[in-house]
Amino acid sequence: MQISRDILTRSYRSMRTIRDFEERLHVEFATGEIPGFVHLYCGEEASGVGVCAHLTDTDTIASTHRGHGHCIAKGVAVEGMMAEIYGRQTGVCHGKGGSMHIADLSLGMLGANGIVGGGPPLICGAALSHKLLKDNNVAIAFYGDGASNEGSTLESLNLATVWQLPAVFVVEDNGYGEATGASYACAGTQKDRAAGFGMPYFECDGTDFFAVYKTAGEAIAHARSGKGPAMLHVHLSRWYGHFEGDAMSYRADGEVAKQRAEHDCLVNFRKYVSEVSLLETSVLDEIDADVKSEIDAAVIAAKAAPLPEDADLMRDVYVSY
Amino acid sequence: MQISRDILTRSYRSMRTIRDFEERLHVEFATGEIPGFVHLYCGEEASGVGVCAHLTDTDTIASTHRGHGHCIAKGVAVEGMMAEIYGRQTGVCHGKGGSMHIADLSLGMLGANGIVGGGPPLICGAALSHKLLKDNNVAIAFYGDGASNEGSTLESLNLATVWQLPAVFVVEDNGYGEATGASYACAGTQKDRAAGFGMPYFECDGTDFFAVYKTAGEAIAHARSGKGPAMLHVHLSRWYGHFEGDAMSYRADGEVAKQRAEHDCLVNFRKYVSEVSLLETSVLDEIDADVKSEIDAAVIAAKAAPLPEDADLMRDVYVSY
Amino acid sequence: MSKKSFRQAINEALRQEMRRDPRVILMGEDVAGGRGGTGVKDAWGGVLGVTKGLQTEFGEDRVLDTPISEASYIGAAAGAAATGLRPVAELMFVDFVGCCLDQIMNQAAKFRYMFGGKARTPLVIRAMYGAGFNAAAQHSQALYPLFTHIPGLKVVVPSSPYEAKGLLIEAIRDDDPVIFLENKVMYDDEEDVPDEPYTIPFGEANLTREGDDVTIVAFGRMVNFANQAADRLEKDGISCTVIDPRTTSPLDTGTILDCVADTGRLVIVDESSPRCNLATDVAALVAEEAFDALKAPIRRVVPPHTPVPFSTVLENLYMPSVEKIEAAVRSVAAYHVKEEA
Amino acid sequence: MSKKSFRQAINEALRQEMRRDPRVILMGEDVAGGRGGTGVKDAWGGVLGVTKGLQTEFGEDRVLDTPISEASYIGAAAGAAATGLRPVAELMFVDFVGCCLDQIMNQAAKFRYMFGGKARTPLVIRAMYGAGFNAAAQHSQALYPLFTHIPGLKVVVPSSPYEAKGLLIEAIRDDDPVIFLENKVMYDDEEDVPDEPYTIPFGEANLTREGDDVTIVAFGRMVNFANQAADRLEKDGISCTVIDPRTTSPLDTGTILDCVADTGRLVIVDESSPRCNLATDVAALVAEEAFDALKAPIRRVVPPHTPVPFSTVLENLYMPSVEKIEAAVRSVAAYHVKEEA
Ligand SMILES: Cc1ncc(C[n+]2csc(CCOP(=O)(O)OP(=O)(O)O)c2C)c(N)n1
Ligand SMILES: Cc1ncc(C[n+]2csc(CCOP(=O)(O)OP(=O)(O)O)c2C)c(N)n1
Ligand SMILES: [Mg+2]
Ligand SMILES: [Mg+2]
Repeated sequence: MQISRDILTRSYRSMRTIRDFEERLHVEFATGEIPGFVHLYCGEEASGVGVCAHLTDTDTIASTHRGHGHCIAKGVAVEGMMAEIYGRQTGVCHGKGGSMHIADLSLGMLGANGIVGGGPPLICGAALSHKLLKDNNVAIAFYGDGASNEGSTLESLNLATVWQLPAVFVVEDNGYGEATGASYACAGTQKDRAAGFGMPYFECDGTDFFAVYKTAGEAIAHARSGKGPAMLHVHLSRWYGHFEGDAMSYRADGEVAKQRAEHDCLVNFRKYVSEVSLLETSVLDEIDADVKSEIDAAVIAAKAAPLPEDADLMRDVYVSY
Repeated sequence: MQISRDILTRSYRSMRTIRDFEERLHVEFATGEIPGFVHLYCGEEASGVGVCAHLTDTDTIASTHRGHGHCIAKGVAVEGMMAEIYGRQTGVCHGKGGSMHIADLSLGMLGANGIVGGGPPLICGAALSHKLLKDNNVAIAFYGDGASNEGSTLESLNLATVWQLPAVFVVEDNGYGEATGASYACAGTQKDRAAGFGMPYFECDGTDFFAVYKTAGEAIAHARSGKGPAMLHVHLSRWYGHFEGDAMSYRADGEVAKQRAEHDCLVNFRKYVSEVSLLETSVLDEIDADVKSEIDAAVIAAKAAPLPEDADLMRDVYVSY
Repeated sequence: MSKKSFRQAINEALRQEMRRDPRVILMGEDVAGGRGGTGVKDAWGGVLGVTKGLQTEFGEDRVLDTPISEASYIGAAAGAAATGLRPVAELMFVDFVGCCLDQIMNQAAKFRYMFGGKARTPLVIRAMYGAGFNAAAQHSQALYPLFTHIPGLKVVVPSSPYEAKGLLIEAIRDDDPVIFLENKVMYDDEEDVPDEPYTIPFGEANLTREGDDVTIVAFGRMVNFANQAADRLEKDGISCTVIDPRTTSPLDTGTILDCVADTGRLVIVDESSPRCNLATDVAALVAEEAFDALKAPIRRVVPPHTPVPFSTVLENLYMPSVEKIEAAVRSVAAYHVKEEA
Repeated sequence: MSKKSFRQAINEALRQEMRRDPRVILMGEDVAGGRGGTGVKDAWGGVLGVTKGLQTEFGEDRVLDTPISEASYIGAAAGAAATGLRPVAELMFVDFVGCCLDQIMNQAAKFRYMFGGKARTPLVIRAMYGAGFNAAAQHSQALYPLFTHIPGLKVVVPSSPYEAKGLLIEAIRDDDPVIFLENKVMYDDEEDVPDEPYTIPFGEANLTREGDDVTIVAFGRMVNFANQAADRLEKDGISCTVIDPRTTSPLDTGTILDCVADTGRLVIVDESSPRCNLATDVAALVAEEAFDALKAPIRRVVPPHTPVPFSTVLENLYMPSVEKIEAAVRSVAAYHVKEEA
């Protein structure tokens, strides 16, 4: 597997940014200052980043309620995201959307989504645009193991094959939908479902950036080549509760601790790149420091940013009305 | 395969009743006297009858827009059905439902359904009732190849396995959903979908009563034994348009004629039972004559039956309000 | 200009817009028909033939038959609209919105607001609505109140072939999600319709006639019923203004209030289920903003709170009718405020 | 009798009915939680803990966690209801109705009518609704107008813990499909609630206070806002009747009309989107049937026609408030019909 230094450093930076962003949100949420629901992506960084490493701004992704990681991986500015989560006018959505609705269409980021299964149909549409506009782009639907049981998701798998769309369906399988295990809620296998809807199936360890990068590369190449959609099944674990405030009593003691200890994508990335001498530790340290101050700055800026104004309430319901 | 004389004669009678009922509707519809949409089951008789031969009145089925055959197979009275289709007060639904909504819950017939994919979720519920009430009954969802792409259907396959329900999902695959071929609209295979949702898959020629009877028996036995749901994929052909009035230009000339000539379930049933001396031709002829007069009588009665009264409009919206 | 049916007017609007703009595409179940079949292509052109011939002219890439899976293809239309195409998706019967409401209500309608103005979703969803076809409870609903209730959607209920063509072209050129509802009983209605493309703006009501005594607001097919009632009433010296709002969202509240200010009497005709429908919406508007002008109770001619029955006798009883409108207008025209008020 | 929260009142109603009738079952996403997990069972008891402990008491057969697939399990609840069980299905956020509307609108609600009276569907669907939680556009809708619009459904919007318990027990014992909507901001509200089971009949409004000047009709959480506004107004000598209809379908039209006949002035408070909502519904009723009694325009206190915004400042601006109600009541109380009318 060939992987450029540029992609390596950008990917590491993305993963580190997500990690710090989320860990910081976890702390800030506890202060009570952040409104609404917040779902953290911590522990799953290698998935969003490994997939998006193959994409440009003109490829499209759709995300989920657990969207911060996908947004950062696709290049959405951290400062605007933080401000959005704090409900500020300077947020990417001017404080109208919040954590669950961060979007930036100019970067091909079609939105986090508060509706489980909301994204896959939209991605069929984005892929159709790419196909008909012949722009050689692909569209990627991220969704969870829980979302893999929604009718909208399942229908989309079928539609994508019927229309031979340049789409990839990335099942981020962290083993839980809220407090319910995938072993209970998902009958059969994702692999057989892919076959049931006529598309090739790829699978990888989602805590290993290099595994994701390689496998996603294959799935995306398949879709981009015009051969129709593919499914990419990524095995993962989330490190925090379903949303902030969830005590995770449905998970055995030590389950998360073990993940953190043994399957930390950042630790393993660092270990691997220095073992095979792909990147120097100093470069990584520099990124770490950089990211740290970026996140600090984002939080400070968000807290200081102006709130929306009264007139914002009525703005942007329609283009014209 | 063991099959009692009683089941044989009842099944033949059911198939013949469906055939005559439908052929007669085809004729009557052309006169303009029958209101609304009518979807004929002609050619598919062996499926509904072969499945329902394993059921009693306390087992439950849910049907589709193409529901007359399932109703008759489950024992709904032909006279009431005909009156319903004519919009009469004496109809099984007092003229409120029409062809697409014939139901008789006292016979475990949970309704034809105007919504494609409407039945499978309901059947999960009926199966849940059977499971919790421990009555040893099963619940059967009939649906088409077209309906096999609806999210509600796909979700139901998953739910039925998750809950280990005594349900059978019978895909009546006649190759078309309206004017669109299943080869276009259904990606992958039904078999892989069954696997994708963790249930065993059975398949048979739906124009051969004995094949359906045998395979449905296995699928239903599986469900009834408490081992969870099963899928039964029945290969069929419909002989008339999607609904009355459809010229079927999307089917090659001769496609239906060939089916009629070679895969008429009634002709083949007669041939087989006399070849292997299971039933005498005279018995079958008697049934044919009987059914003919039953249908004649039903049409005459329906035409003569009273229309609903004004007060019926407001009746039965609620049990109480 | 030539006589065209409602069906032809819609077909022509689609055809002309597809010729004009390559980003306009069509999708839906059997909008062409014949894919995967053994016979001819473009076999149906929609279940009632409204989109006939469009796949033949524009090809399979731009006129896309879909599997029977409304959530995915309506959602796909929304996603395509947000990423550069201008899809017109057909839902066939509006009753099927039960299978895809999320993609309309929570996705397409809300993108722009949730995303702080950063999305544009030029999506049209066409569907047929209404009773009178013996199609029974699951194929006869009107449901425009449901869409009207949802901020972010525009809702169009054309009342004639001329209106249908102009409003559909407007809908396709509009940058917001538009629900375009066609009364299934009207497809064969004919009138003179210009051959060239034209648009009718949203939110501007049409007065099909002006009168002094009673204002009638009616939607879609009910406009015709109202006009017929007005004809009959005229003979007895009761003159009516008939307002066709054309779009329920946006609603031309100005015109309604102006007319009520003139006549002081209002009848609303709405074929949708009576609770929280357009008749209540217009009545509330007037009772709040034109209260002073009102000389009589606001009467609604609406169906009862029941599903749509199958049998013709019951369906006729269910529907608003010219007679019921006439009676309602007579009653408000004859009304005089009680002394003590 | 003891102080109970809205959450506890609902939990108690469910528990008591499940004890009474073995056919009563619960289903929904994480109504228990922990199935298939490595930790404890009954881990959540609903996303906000409302059904906590019920699986522990009644077992996995009667408290069923579901996959995330609303169409299938809401449909399953309908199918189970039609075949002998009495399911209470939880939809979590009412906004998710977009994923399962068909099974509610075209199946459960219509069975009885379509089947000529031959079905009974004793189904309860519980869901939380409302803004005020910074849950943004897809998790803050009210949507009861949508259900109210659909014949065949009953719709309940309890305004307090006491109301919630009695109305939920009534809903479970009712033989028709009932949509039971819980305002998510109210779960921690407390009041005295009897320990034993009791029912509150549908379609009978509750007058939380009686006054001479203005009638206020308010729904769900808005009843509390209306009462607070009435308290303040009382001090200035404006006395209000506050009507809590409890159920929007059936609606106690008699009580509303009677009260308006007394006061002649009406304000309606409804937190749902303003078009075709309950405020329009009640206004239309009164403008038609109590016209003579009306001494002022009917004022509606409702949100604007926008999705629910995320940021607290905007969400507050969006919501009806005690201040807005007060202002509306003052304006109608001060209103005098113009001379010329
Ligand atoms: C249609 C719908 N149903 C239910 C929910 C509530 N909900 C939010 S996230 C979630 C779990 C999703 O699980 P999964 O897809 O595995 O994603 P994960 O949270 O594990 O990333 C649920 C049930 C929702 N938002 N939308
Ligand atoms: C939700 C929904 N979508 C579309 C339709 C329109 N429709 C009625 S029957 C039908 C085709 C169904 O095909 P299939 O399931 O194969 O059954 P068949 O007609 O072949 O028996 C369609 C699209 C519908 N009734 N409901
Ligand atoms: Mg998950
Ligand atoms: Mg078929």
